[in-house]
Amino acid sequence: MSDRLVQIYRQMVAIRLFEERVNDLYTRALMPGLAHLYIGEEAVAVGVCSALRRDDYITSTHRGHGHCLAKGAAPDLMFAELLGKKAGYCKGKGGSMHIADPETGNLGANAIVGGSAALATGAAFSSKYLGQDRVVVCFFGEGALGQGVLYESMNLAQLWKLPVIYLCENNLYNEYTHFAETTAGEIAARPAAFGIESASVDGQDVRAVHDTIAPLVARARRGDGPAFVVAATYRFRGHHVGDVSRDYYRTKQEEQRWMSDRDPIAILAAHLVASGVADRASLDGIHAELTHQMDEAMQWAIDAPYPSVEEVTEDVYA
Amino acid sequence: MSDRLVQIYRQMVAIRLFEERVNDLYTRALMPGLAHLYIGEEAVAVGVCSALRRDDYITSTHRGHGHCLAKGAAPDLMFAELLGKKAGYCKGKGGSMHIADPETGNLGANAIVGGSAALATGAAFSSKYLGQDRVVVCFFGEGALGQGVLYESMNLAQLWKLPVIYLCENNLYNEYTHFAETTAGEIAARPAAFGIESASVDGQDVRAVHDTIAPLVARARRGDGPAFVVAATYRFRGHHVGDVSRDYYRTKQEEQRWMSDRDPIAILAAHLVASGVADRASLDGIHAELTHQMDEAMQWAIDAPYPSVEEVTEDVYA
Amino acid sequence: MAEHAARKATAEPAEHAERRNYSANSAVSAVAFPREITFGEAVKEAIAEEMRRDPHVVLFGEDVAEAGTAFKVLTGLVQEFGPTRVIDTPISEAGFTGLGVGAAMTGLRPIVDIMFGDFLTLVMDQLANQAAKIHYMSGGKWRVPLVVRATLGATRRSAAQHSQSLHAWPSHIPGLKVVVPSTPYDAKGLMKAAIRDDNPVVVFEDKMQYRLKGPVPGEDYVIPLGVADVKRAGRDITIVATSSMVQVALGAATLLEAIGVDAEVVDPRTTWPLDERTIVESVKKTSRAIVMDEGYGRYGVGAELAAVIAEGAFYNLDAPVTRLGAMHVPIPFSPPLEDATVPTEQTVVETARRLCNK
Amino acid sequence: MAEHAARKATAEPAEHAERRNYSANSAVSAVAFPREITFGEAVKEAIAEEMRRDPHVVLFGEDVAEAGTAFKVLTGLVQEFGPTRVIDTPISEAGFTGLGVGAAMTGLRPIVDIMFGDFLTLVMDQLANQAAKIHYMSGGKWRVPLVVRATLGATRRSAAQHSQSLHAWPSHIPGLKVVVPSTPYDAKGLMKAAIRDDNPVVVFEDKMQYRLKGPVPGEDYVIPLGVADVKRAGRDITIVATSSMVQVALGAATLLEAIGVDAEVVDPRTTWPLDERTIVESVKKTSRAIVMDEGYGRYGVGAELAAVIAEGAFYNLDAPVTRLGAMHVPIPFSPPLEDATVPTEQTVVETARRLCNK
Ligand SMILES: Cc1ncc(C[n+]2csc(CCOP(=O)(O)OP(=O)(O)O)c2C)c(N)n1
Ligand SMILES: Cc1ncc(C[n+]2csc(CCOP(=O)(O)OP(=O)(O)O)c2C)c(N)n1
Ligand SMILES: [Mg+2]
Ligand SMILES: [Mg+2]
Repeated sequence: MSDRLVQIYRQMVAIRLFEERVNDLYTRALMPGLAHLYIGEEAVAVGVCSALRRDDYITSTHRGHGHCLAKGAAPDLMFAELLGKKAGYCKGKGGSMHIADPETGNLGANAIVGGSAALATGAAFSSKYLGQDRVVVCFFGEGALGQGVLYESMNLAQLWKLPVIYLCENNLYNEYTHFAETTAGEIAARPAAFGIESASVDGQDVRAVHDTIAPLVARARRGDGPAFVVAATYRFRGHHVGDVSRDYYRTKQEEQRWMSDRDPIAILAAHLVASGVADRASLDGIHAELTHQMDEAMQWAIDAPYPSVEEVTEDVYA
Repeated sequence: MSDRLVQIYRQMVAIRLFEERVNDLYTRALMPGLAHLYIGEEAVAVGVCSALRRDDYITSTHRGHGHCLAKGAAPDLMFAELLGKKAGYCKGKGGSMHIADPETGNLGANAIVGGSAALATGAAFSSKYLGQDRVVVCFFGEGALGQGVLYESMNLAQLWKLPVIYLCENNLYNEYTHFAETTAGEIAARPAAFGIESASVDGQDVRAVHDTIAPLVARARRGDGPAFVVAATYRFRGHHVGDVSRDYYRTKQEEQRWMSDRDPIAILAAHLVASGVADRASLDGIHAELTHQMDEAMQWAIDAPYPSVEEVTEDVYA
Repeated sequence: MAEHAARKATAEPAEHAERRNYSANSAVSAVAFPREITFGEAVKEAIAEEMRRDPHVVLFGEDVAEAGTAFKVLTGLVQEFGPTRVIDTPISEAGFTGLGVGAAMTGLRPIVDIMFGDFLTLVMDQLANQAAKIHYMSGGKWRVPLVVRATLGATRRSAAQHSQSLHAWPSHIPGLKVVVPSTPYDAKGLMKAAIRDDNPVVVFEDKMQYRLKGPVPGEDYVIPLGVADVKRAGRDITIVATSSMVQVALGAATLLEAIGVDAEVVDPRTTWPLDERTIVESVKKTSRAIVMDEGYGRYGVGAELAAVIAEGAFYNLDAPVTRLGAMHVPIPFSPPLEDATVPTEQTVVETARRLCNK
Repeated sequence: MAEHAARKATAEPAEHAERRNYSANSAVSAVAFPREITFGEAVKEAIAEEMRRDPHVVLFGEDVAEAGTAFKVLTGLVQEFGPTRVIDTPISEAGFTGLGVGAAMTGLRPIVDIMFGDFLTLVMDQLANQAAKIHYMSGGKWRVPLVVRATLGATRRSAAQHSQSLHAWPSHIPGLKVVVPSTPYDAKGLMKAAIRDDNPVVVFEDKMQYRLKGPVPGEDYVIPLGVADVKRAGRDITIVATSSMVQVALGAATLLEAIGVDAEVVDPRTTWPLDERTIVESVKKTSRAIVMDEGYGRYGVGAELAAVIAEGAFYNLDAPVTRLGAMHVPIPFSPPLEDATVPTEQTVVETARRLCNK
């Protein structure tokens, strides 16, 4: 258990360090386009994936780096993809919003909000049809509650008792609009309307996330059907790396409160120390070690070559 | 009150007689294409529209003749449209599934299941924006619960407190499939998930329908927002006029039970007689009178001319 | 582009199919394949044979099981393969199409049934943004062996929302393949190819042709996607026709023969991949071309075929390529109006006469 | 059709816009309208002026109010017109587009904002089956004065689901009008025409051109839909270009001048209605044509323009019409790959040389 918690800690720190470097790459104009950072939400992806098997599936979103890393993606190949390099997970064709990796059961990040709801449900259909006991976790932000296909998918999943878990990351904002302006009623009532088991959890407490999701994963694996989890969280940075002046949609105080009181990494660190599982020094050691690894991974990606232009016409058809 | 009930009775009988003639037109090969009869469901449309003003709006469905007549459409112009005649409501361009009539607030029948959910919500938006106190009723079958746009629309209606009532006619079947095979959870829980006021009613009892909808219409008119009503009903005939052998999806006994015990016209007739509002003779008189009117309306439509071919290119753009 | 048209079909599908039947399948010798079945039966045979071959093939859509689809084309499949492989869905086109995409990525070969092609409007995100792009976006790591069945064609008196031929939309999107069979023989062979293909394939069936009869071999055969078929050889003019328009073109060719015009009828069979070579070679030979497609010609299949010919056979054309397609109006309900929107044998004959100065 | 291409733009919008700027607006004399504003400002001005003129004009979409859209194009509107007329919506494209259709039927003139044109995949039912057909299906009784704003264009490093140019889809559907402005001047005049139009109009803005500057008169003006604009007069070859490709065509025309090729650049400005006459007349004069559109040429805008020219100017063409469009692949993320998918000044120059044998 304690080892697992340290491992979980490592993963959260790894995601944090990865994303900080993504931001650097942007500000240093080394990264093409934009990226949506997961900083502040690490406990959700790590807590959820810590309850999954490597052969379980996930679908991810435009804010997907954390999901992919938590499911086992390699940072160097991730950096390479974000830079559009040939060595990247998608040969540079997908970029930040489309990391996909069959090896780790990653069906792919999706740049269409709600775009993976039906896909995830279909993967769950396969798992059941093929008599596998794989579970699928469909990550999405609360903004995806606006997409009708989510309700069509939940209805199908419940009717056919499919092993899929809809994981709603409520970080309070759809881009620059507060979710209260876009969401009528109670979020948890929506899956309930389809008879789907649902739960809410503090998305900043990785242990709570794990403990909430684990039994639902086991339940789905048993064949008892889908579930829905709302994780209350917050993105510490902008909607994307270019969203720097945010005063018009949220206050500095609000951001400060979350960062000082609700940082998922700090929260777990405090627990590890308090419970004597680790001391500050060992945690600092983890940071130093991972910092070194991430810097190397990033540099490797920076030095990696672009795909050759001929590749543009490859992979259109299988 | 009693006069209104007799008026309501007349409307239900009129719809029944209209639809029986539509079926004749089909079997006599006088009507192009197919039509979806409302026979058995008359109490829903009539009960609902009896609580509306002429300038209130409705949106209708592929099974829309009853809605249109109940909102005030003229049978002769309806027949003409069903036969593709120039004198029809849509100059013959729409046919059975697209009757529309600004005069009676009919925004149009829609052949896309769920296709009017967002449109109706938009009409409610106009009513509120323009400071009118018009209410919109969006009729749809329970099959439309499968369409995601319905949930997107309900969310918008509740967020913006729009005067729209979603009227779900649960006649137990989506075409040839029982709704239990297509609908997870409780229907009423779906609007509730968006915080929308909802009610269920016996769709065969026109007085119950009226009494359920009237306060919700008043509430919407006051500006207190949308509502959702599920009316339990049954189509006595096939999904469309060509659906004659139905044994593979529902039993003759089931049909018989509904027709003998739950005929909305017989139920109101019994009440009118029992309460002394009318006697059998006067009701028979109504039948005779309306039969004559419907026969004349139908014959007029049969004799009416088709549009001239040049009209095919008119009305594409306003 | 020419937009006038007279009667293509009667309101009654059965009779209609009979009428088309007589000029059907001139391409395949009736001697070679004595057995005649309908277009609908051919589609069902293809699906049934592939479901027997491969347990990963599943079918779902609205009323596909007991009802055998709204057009009663797949009756009997649920009895043979059971409700775990032939599945009735809610009326959730986007949801179950997307479900098909996810299932296709993870080991199955789903066939998704979209009752009317008009409802593709509801699944374009699942088709164009998801199915079509997943293989490419993932750098070739994920595959989407999905078949989407849909219908096209007017003159059924179903009005504007149930009569469209929208195959131009998916044809516009790289990553998708699009099949438009015109005979029972092609319908079967192309459907089998679509099911075995590792890419998302949209198959459009003309709902007015389900009762069209034609010779179909009993033994297993597959027609590769991207190979056009010369349905009738001729010297004077090339008529490139798709789906529902092929039988009309063949009927017109017979009428043209009478007035000494020898028309070649080329059926691309798939709009993507598109067999440009066969089409262009034919026009290089005849030096005149009509393209016929029941969709709107504007920004449609007719436009693509005309552009391909005008560029590829530029130095051989003796007259402008003429497009015949649905009139550019929403399909009206009223029979005399609806009939005016679809090209007919007469339209083709008049156009061909003009192009050949006969 | 030609599918090779080199660099169209840098990854950085601002600089990119500067670069395009220098060859901008050759059509309108800078003397006549001394004032220069950006494409984005022109769009905002058009909307603001129409909202002042007509209280029935309302605007809604995702992040359109305080955020002024994701591209920050409409900043300030909510301050002037308030949250009852400039409304942030949930991420429900189908829902709020359909809501716009219903509102348009009942007395308003809604402008619906679709952040990325790629998301039109989600609203095609509301657009093609509802908005486009309601006037016709109702026999002319209901009208849908709706404007849908969407974006098009690649090279923004946004990958396959945020880089498409899908204007061919609505252009294919009768009942819709489609606007593709290429300059600040056109963007303003066409947007005002779209808002005043009693039909559903889809306006596509090139997201890479928002910072493009050009002369725009302060006074009220409207550019009728369906009138092409000759952006540059020339004798030797006609380049029909739309939206983002117009500036590329003008840049190429300047380069061609150096090698003695005098190119005429025709901008249809709307794909429907389509000003065939101006296009065909130009080609009749020059006898050579290139059509450029950033969408996929296959079954796309390029196909329609090529077909129209090949038919209308058949007896005047000295060479086949050549289509230049997006390479027929999902748009890749990697810069060197993405840049290869879009036509550039160099592509045009090479193509023009070939066609003119220079
Ligand atoms: C269908 C669709 N509409 C709009 C967008 C543009 N968009 C990208 S992210 C985003 C906000 C998503 O909010 P949420 O789902 O809460 O995820 P978060 O960014 O908060 O993690 C929007 C509107 C999109 N990508 N897809
Ligand atoms: C989006 C869409 N999908 C499928 C259809 C085909 N269809 C027409 S009616 C119908 C069943 C509708 O059932 P329900 O909504 O319960 O209405 P009912 O016919 O029972 O009155 C179907 C599937 C359609 N018209 N639109
Ligand atoms: Mg969010
Ligand atoms: Mg029903």
